[in-house]
Amino acid sequence: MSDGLRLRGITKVLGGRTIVDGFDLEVRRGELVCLLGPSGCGKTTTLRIIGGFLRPDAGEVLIDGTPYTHTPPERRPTAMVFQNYALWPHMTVFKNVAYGLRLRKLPKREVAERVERVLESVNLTHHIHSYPAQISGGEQQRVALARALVLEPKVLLLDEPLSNLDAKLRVRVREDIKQIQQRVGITTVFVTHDQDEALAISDRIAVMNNGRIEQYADPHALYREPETRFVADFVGTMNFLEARVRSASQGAVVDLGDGVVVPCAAPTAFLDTPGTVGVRPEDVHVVADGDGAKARIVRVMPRGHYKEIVLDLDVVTVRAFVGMEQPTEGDVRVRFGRALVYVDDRLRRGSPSAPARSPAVS
Amino acid sequence: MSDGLRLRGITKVLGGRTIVDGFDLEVRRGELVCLLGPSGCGKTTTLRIIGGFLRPDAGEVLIDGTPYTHTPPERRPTAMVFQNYALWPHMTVFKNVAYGLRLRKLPKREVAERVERVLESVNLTHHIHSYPAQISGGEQQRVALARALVLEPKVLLLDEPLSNLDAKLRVRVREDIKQIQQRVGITTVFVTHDQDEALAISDRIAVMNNGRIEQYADPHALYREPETRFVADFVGTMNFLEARVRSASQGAVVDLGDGVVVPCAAPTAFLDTPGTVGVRPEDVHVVADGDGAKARIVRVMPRGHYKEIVLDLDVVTVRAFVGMEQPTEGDVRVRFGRALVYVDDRLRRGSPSAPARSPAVS
Amino acid sequence: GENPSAGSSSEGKTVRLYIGGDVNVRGLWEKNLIPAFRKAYPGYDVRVTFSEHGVNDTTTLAKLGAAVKADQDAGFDLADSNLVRQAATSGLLAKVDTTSIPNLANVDESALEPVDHAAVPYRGSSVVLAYDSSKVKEPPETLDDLLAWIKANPGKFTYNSPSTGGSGQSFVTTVLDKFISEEDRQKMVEGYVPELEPLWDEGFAVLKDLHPAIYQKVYPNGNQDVLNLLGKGEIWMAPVWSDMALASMETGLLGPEIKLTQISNPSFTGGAAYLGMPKNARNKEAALKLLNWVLEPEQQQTIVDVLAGYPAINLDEMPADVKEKFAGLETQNLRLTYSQKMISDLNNLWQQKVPG
Amino acid sequence: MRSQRIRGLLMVAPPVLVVALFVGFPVLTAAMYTLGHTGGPNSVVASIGQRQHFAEHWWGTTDAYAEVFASQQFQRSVVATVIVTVVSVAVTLGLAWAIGLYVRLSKSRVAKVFSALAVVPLFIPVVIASYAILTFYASDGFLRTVAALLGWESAPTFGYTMVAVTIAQVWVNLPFGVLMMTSGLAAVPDVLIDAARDAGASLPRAVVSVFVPLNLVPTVIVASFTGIAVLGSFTVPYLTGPSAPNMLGPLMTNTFGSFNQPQQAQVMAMVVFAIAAGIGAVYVWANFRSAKRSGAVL
Amino acid sequence: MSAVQTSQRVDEAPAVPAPSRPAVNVVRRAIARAVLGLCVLLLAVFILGPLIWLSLRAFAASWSYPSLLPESWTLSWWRQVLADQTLGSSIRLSFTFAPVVTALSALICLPAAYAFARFNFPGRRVLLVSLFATNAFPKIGLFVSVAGLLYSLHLMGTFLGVVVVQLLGTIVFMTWIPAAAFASVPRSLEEAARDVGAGPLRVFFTVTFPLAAPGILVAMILSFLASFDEAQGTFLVGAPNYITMPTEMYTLVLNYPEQAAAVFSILLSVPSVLLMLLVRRHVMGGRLAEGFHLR
Ligand SMILES: Nc1ncnc2c1ncn2[C@@H]1O[C@H](COP(=O)(O)OP(=O)(O)OP(=O)(O)O)[C@@H](O)[C@H]1O
Ligand SMILES: Nc1ncnc2c1ncn2[C@@H]1O[C@H](COP(=O)(O)OP(=O)(O)OP(=O)(O)O)[C@@H](O)[C@H]1O
Ligand SMILES: [Mg+2]
Ligand SMILES: [Mg+2]
Repeated sequence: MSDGLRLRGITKVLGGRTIVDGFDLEVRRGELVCLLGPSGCGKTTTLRIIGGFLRPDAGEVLIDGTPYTHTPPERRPTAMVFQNYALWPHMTVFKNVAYGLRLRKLPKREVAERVERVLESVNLTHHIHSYPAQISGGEQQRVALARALVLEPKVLLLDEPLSNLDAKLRVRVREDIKQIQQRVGITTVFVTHDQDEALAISDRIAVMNNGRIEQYADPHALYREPETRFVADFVGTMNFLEARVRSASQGAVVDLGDGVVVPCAAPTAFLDTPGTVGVRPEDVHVVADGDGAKARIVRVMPRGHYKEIVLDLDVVTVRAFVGMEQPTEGDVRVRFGRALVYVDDRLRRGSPSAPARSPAVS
Repeated sequence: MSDGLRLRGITKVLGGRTIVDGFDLEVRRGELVCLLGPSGCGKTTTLRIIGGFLRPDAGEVLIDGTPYTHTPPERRPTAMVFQNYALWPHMTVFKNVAYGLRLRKLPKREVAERVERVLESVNLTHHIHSYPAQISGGEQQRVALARALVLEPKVLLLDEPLSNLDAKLRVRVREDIKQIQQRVGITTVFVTHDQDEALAISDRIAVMNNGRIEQYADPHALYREPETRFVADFVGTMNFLEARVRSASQGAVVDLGDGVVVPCAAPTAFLDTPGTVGVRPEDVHVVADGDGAKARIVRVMPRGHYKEIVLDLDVVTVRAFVGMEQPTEGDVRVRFGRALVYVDDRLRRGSPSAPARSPAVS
Repeated sequence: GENPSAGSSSEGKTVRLYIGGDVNVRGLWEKNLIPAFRKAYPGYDVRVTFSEHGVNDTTTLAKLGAAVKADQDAGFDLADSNLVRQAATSGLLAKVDTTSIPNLANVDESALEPVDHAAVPYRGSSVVLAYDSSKVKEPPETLDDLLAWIKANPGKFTYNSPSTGGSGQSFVTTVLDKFISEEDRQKMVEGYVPELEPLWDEGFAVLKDLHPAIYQKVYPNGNQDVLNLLGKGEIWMAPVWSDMALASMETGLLGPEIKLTQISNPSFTGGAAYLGMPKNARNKEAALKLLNWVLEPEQQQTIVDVLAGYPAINLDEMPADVKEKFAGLETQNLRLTYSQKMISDLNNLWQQKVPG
Repeated sequence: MRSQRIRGLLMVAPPVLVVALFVGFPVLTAAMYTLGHTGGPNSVVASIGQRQHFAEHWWGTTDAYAEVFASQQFQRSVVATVIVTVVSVAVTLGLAWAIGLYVRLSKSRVAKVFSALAVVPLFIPVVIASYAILTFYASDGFLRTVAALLGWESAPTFGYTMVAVTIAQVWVNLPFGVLMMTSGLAAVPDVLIDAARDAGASLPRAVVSVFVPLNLVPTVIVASFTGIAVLGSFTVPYLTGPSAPNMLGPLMTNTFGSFNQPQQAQVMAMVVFAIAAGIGAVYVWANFRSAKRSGAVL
Repeated sequence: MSAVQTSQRVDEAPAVPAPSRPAVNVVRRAIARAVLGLCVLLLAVFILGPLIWLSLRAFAASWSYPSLLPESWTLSWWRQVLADQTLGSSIRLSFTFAPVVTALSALICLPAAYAFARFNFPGRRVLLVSLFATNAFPKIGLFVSVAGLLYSLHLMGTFLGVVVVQLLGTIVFMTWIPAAAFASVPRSLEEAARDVGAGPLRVFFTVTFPLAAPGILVAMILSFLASFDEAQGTFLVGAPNYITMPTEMYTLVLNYPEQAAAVFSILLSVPSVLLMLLVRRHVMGGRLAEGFHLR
């Protein structure tokens, strides 16, 4: 059970504010977990606590069962990749990577070997004697990774490692990281505020908000069933509607008021008083005609292999993702697929209670 | 014809290298055009030439027909939003926006009015007296935009205006920009290296490479029919395969060699000698069984409303975008939809020539 | 321990000599006297510390005062500088007599009065009037002539500010003396009598009156500057130290056209240069040796030759040629200048009343 | 972090103590002396000083100050000092800005020549510098020679005048000014200027509305350090200046040395100190004010 | 916004037609060039003129106003000066003091600089500024009252005493500039080193120090020059045992014929100039300026 990384009730107060607040996290050995959250929610702080750069005011850090809460960074089996890489500008790539090994008084030959091996794994051998300033951002990023990996730490920590790469590169490098991580099979905590990134590479994602975990789940679950409104909003795109959800003759419908009623295939629950209903754009089905609520297409944004369209349903506007082929002119009809019902910002599930006015079956 | 912005044969040599190379561009009045390209391809340089910060070595810049090639920036009807906003840290938001108007000796009252109006339009009135350092990145970005718009320029120039906003914000702000631009109906040139961004907001996109335009088309065309291999690679994801394309009994097939043959619904041309074939991930159709090439699923990356999967076809691996529902275990069969054929890096279209070995009909 | 100079001269055979004067004096010591002394007393040596005219004398004096008070090393065993007179009168220097310095016998008693026998006069020199004979046909003979000439030839005369050198100081003193009775003057020479300073006002008025006629209305810093101006032909006439003038003529800084003369009633001041030894000097024995040796005729001869200075001992002791060289010139009791403290005030008052 | 505090204080201690012992303490004793407390550490100086004033009350006496302030010579000297200081600061700033701006905006080879020239004085001992400048502007110096050759016989002589002093002061202080301004200006990104021009400002206008406000701190630094340096200078005015009225530096030395009035000299020192401290305060204020807003600088 | 749209344009003067423009530019450029050239010349004369003028004098046998060059040349002044043996010793002394002072200064100031840059402790700013006092009090007044102190500490006339007096002039540079240099080293670089297993000390010597070195170098250069230039204090404390170059120079400049003084000046500024050629590059970087921005 105690393999991998464990945080128990970590709390940190900085500048009078509670930045991390009773934080529990459990990362299995070899797992890649993302800390995902808006700027300022305490991701970096948490990571720095794991790395030993900050002492928590409460709680403990365990790695493979041993407590490291008060160990200084240099004596922790963790390795960190910093947001701006933090490569030492006065050392060559080789020296940067070798630094840690040298400290450990390994024979020169072994140092050289291991450095070369790790540089190979991030294929940078050709830059072994360049200085950080002479190589591109993506390469620097990989050097930083190599520097962390060469020590074969038990836990790898990455703080927004991709944020200064450009769009194209960001996608490529994140896959490299994932591959290497899988190959080495190292326990990894990855901080990012880009949900796309998180979804793409994580085994599990911990969505953070104000120093607490909102939800901790695997990408699919997180996207499909965001437990809280915050998560639903932060991860992916979501249409939030103030509406009631009731069952009608043709099945469940989302009632937006003013007589706008949208058929809904799968609501998570019924709502007899207006509440928040979340519908993913891909769950907004747009058809030329047939039954469904009338809607007008206001704007179309090509997104490559699919289109994002904005629909006007009189009372609200909703976004939908549709295939490229889908015609996108004039009036259409709209149906919902899954709809997530939130009551006081938490997802409500379970056997839809019959709407109030129809007599409940007792 | 001569409305809007026109660049004719712009060439610029910097530090001995030709950064912009015989560049022609024509932007209709009120149109939003993206300059899209990898880092270092000359986007900023081009923009600075339009803005008047650089004199081209050859070619001319026309706005609504008048030549401005040698006019200094202060006398051009252009307004630029710089990559890092370039707000003046010692002036309040109001002062920043009012600066240009003040220079024009407008009466205080009018200045105040116009500043307030424009700040409203980017809804920042509440920050009117804050200093740039006191407001968030997204807000700074909007101030920069307001500062440019308040002068009612004929041409609006934006240099990667979103690159230092975080993922979530980037998407929101880019839509704001698009909306404002449409409302004001101002001719706009938008520099970015994020193809997602370009696709989402452009009327037309000019893909740049080494200071030249590779393709100039609207987002849909650009994504569907990338004229060159570079564009195909840079815009969206693309599987490139070294293969032949021939017609077989069941129709056209992509022949990857070693007996791996993938049925293909719509190749742009036939290839009797191995060439480059590009297939979009969404055109890789994955079915549990039925006819198609055998493939193994190597990796699955949830991308929110769809999944990206990596398939191993023995000779190559290809990526495919599939819906969430699609089962993604074990062996599957693969068919291609559209396939783009590139011969010496240019798209080949038109009536598929019959493969060489079957006797040609004369 | 913590004082290297003490350590280095622990055997007491090295005399540390502080010179506060013009470079020629230093030259005299380093190039002539010291080598000779070394020869005369093998194993003995002299190390020189040179301080440019005026500027550091008082700080050195402060140092001396403090050192004697705290019975610490003042940093020198002998001093050749204007500060000696005041140091002597403020009782910081060791008394000297014929028992400690036999040769003192040949020195005129009057020369020991102003320093209450706490210092040894070892040479004399006086300020003279130097003029460019090619421009000035008949040089002034009295002070009045001089003053008249200065007014008549504006911009052709200057003197260094009294705080920066003896020659200018002498000129100022001489002008002041014009209006002061002999006994008052005597008081000023012997002691510190601030109450008499008002007597100077008339003199200062005269000097102020000269100001417009002074070369560029600036008073150079130090005796040498004046000589430079003279050498470059910028000015035609100036008060200079006899010894420095003669020395410069040898180096060629002053051309042959420059001639020297002494004016009368009153004449420029001059006086003996004194060597003084701190009460608690580290190397007394060696210092006394040097003092006695300097007063021997040969050394006096050297001084006369090198510095064109006056001997400090009776001419009768000197060889014949020297005797008649100074025939007529008063070499023993020259017109002494004021006591150091009076000079300090004089500098101050001049600074306030004359320039600018 | 308490440990950090203590470590910090310990590491900072040595220089602070040195300054406290060898500057703080002497300054205090000097202050005491000016108030007529001639005992203790002042006894030595007092023992040989002339025209001293002795404490009458427990806190001392202001007679020394009264005397000094009353003296015409002092007043004239103060005026001279202040004028020279103000002028040389102004000129130094002007030059530093001009050179700095040019270097910032052109980046050409000429620019390199400029900045290279400007730092030379940093490496020349002040004594030599003063002497060289004295001869250069002397009555037979380069300036008058050239003038004479051009037929202007009666060209003014700067040597031994406050003009020479000012020139020398500028000469000596220019390097610091230029170094400060160049790097201060270098810290302002090009885009800020571009943005201003884009908004319709001519280059000069852009400079005024962007460079100037963003370089107030460097400017203040140059002004204050030059000012303080000039105020306390001795060598330059002593060598190149007139006999009187000259700056306080030489007067102080004369008063102390030639006039043998240490107490009065220290009074003057106190006056200079007061002015310098005033300037220093401005400098500190400017810095910390900007440090507060420093988040505001791109 | 649409409202903004309607209000009339206040913008651009019509653009100057393209072709005519270059011609204008050529003329403008030419004029600009000329002006610029003049400025360079003036600055050169202002800065270098005096030095050159002085060095000419060192070779002048006779040189009478008004002539741009001496009428006749000679080396006699050089012979005269070089014969003077005190010169050598004073040069030697200067070159022992300056390095010693710089080293000592570095020894006591660098730790402080680091603390100022990295730690946050009560009174940090006050202390940082208090060092500034050394600049604010006029040296003359200071040295006078220092003398008494040095006596009671038995430092008068000792090597150490001189070192102390010269040290005072270097403290501000040695603390402020390195402090800025240290502060400019990103903490993350240090943390990265801690992370891979280096202890605080090692981190300092392998990462922080090398990266701050340029700034420290500048500080050392300035300190060197400062103690090299110090004259009054050195004389007061050092005489008679320690007479350094500048001290010597006061005397010489004032008491020798101009030509000789010129020779001295040249001889004595040779080391400084050499130093300049060596280190100008470093001093020109922004390092110095950074130091004077208090944070
Ligand atoms: N040393 C500190 N003193 C006071 N507040 C601090 C300190 N360090 C961080 N904070 C505050 O803690 C909050 C969380 O900081 P942190 O860097 O962990 O956020 P983050 O999630 O990493 O944000 P980002 O995504 O922008 O990096 C921020 O509001 C920050 O202002
Ligand atoms: N002043 C200059 N001198 C020499 N080369 C320059 C200069 N300015 C830009 N370049 C070069 O011109 C090329 C294009 O620069 P530019 O900034 O236009 O690229 P870009 O497309 O904007 O790249 P990015 O997306 O990174 O901004 C770069 O390789 C750059 O190094
Ligand atoms: Mg962070
Ligand atoms: Mg760019």
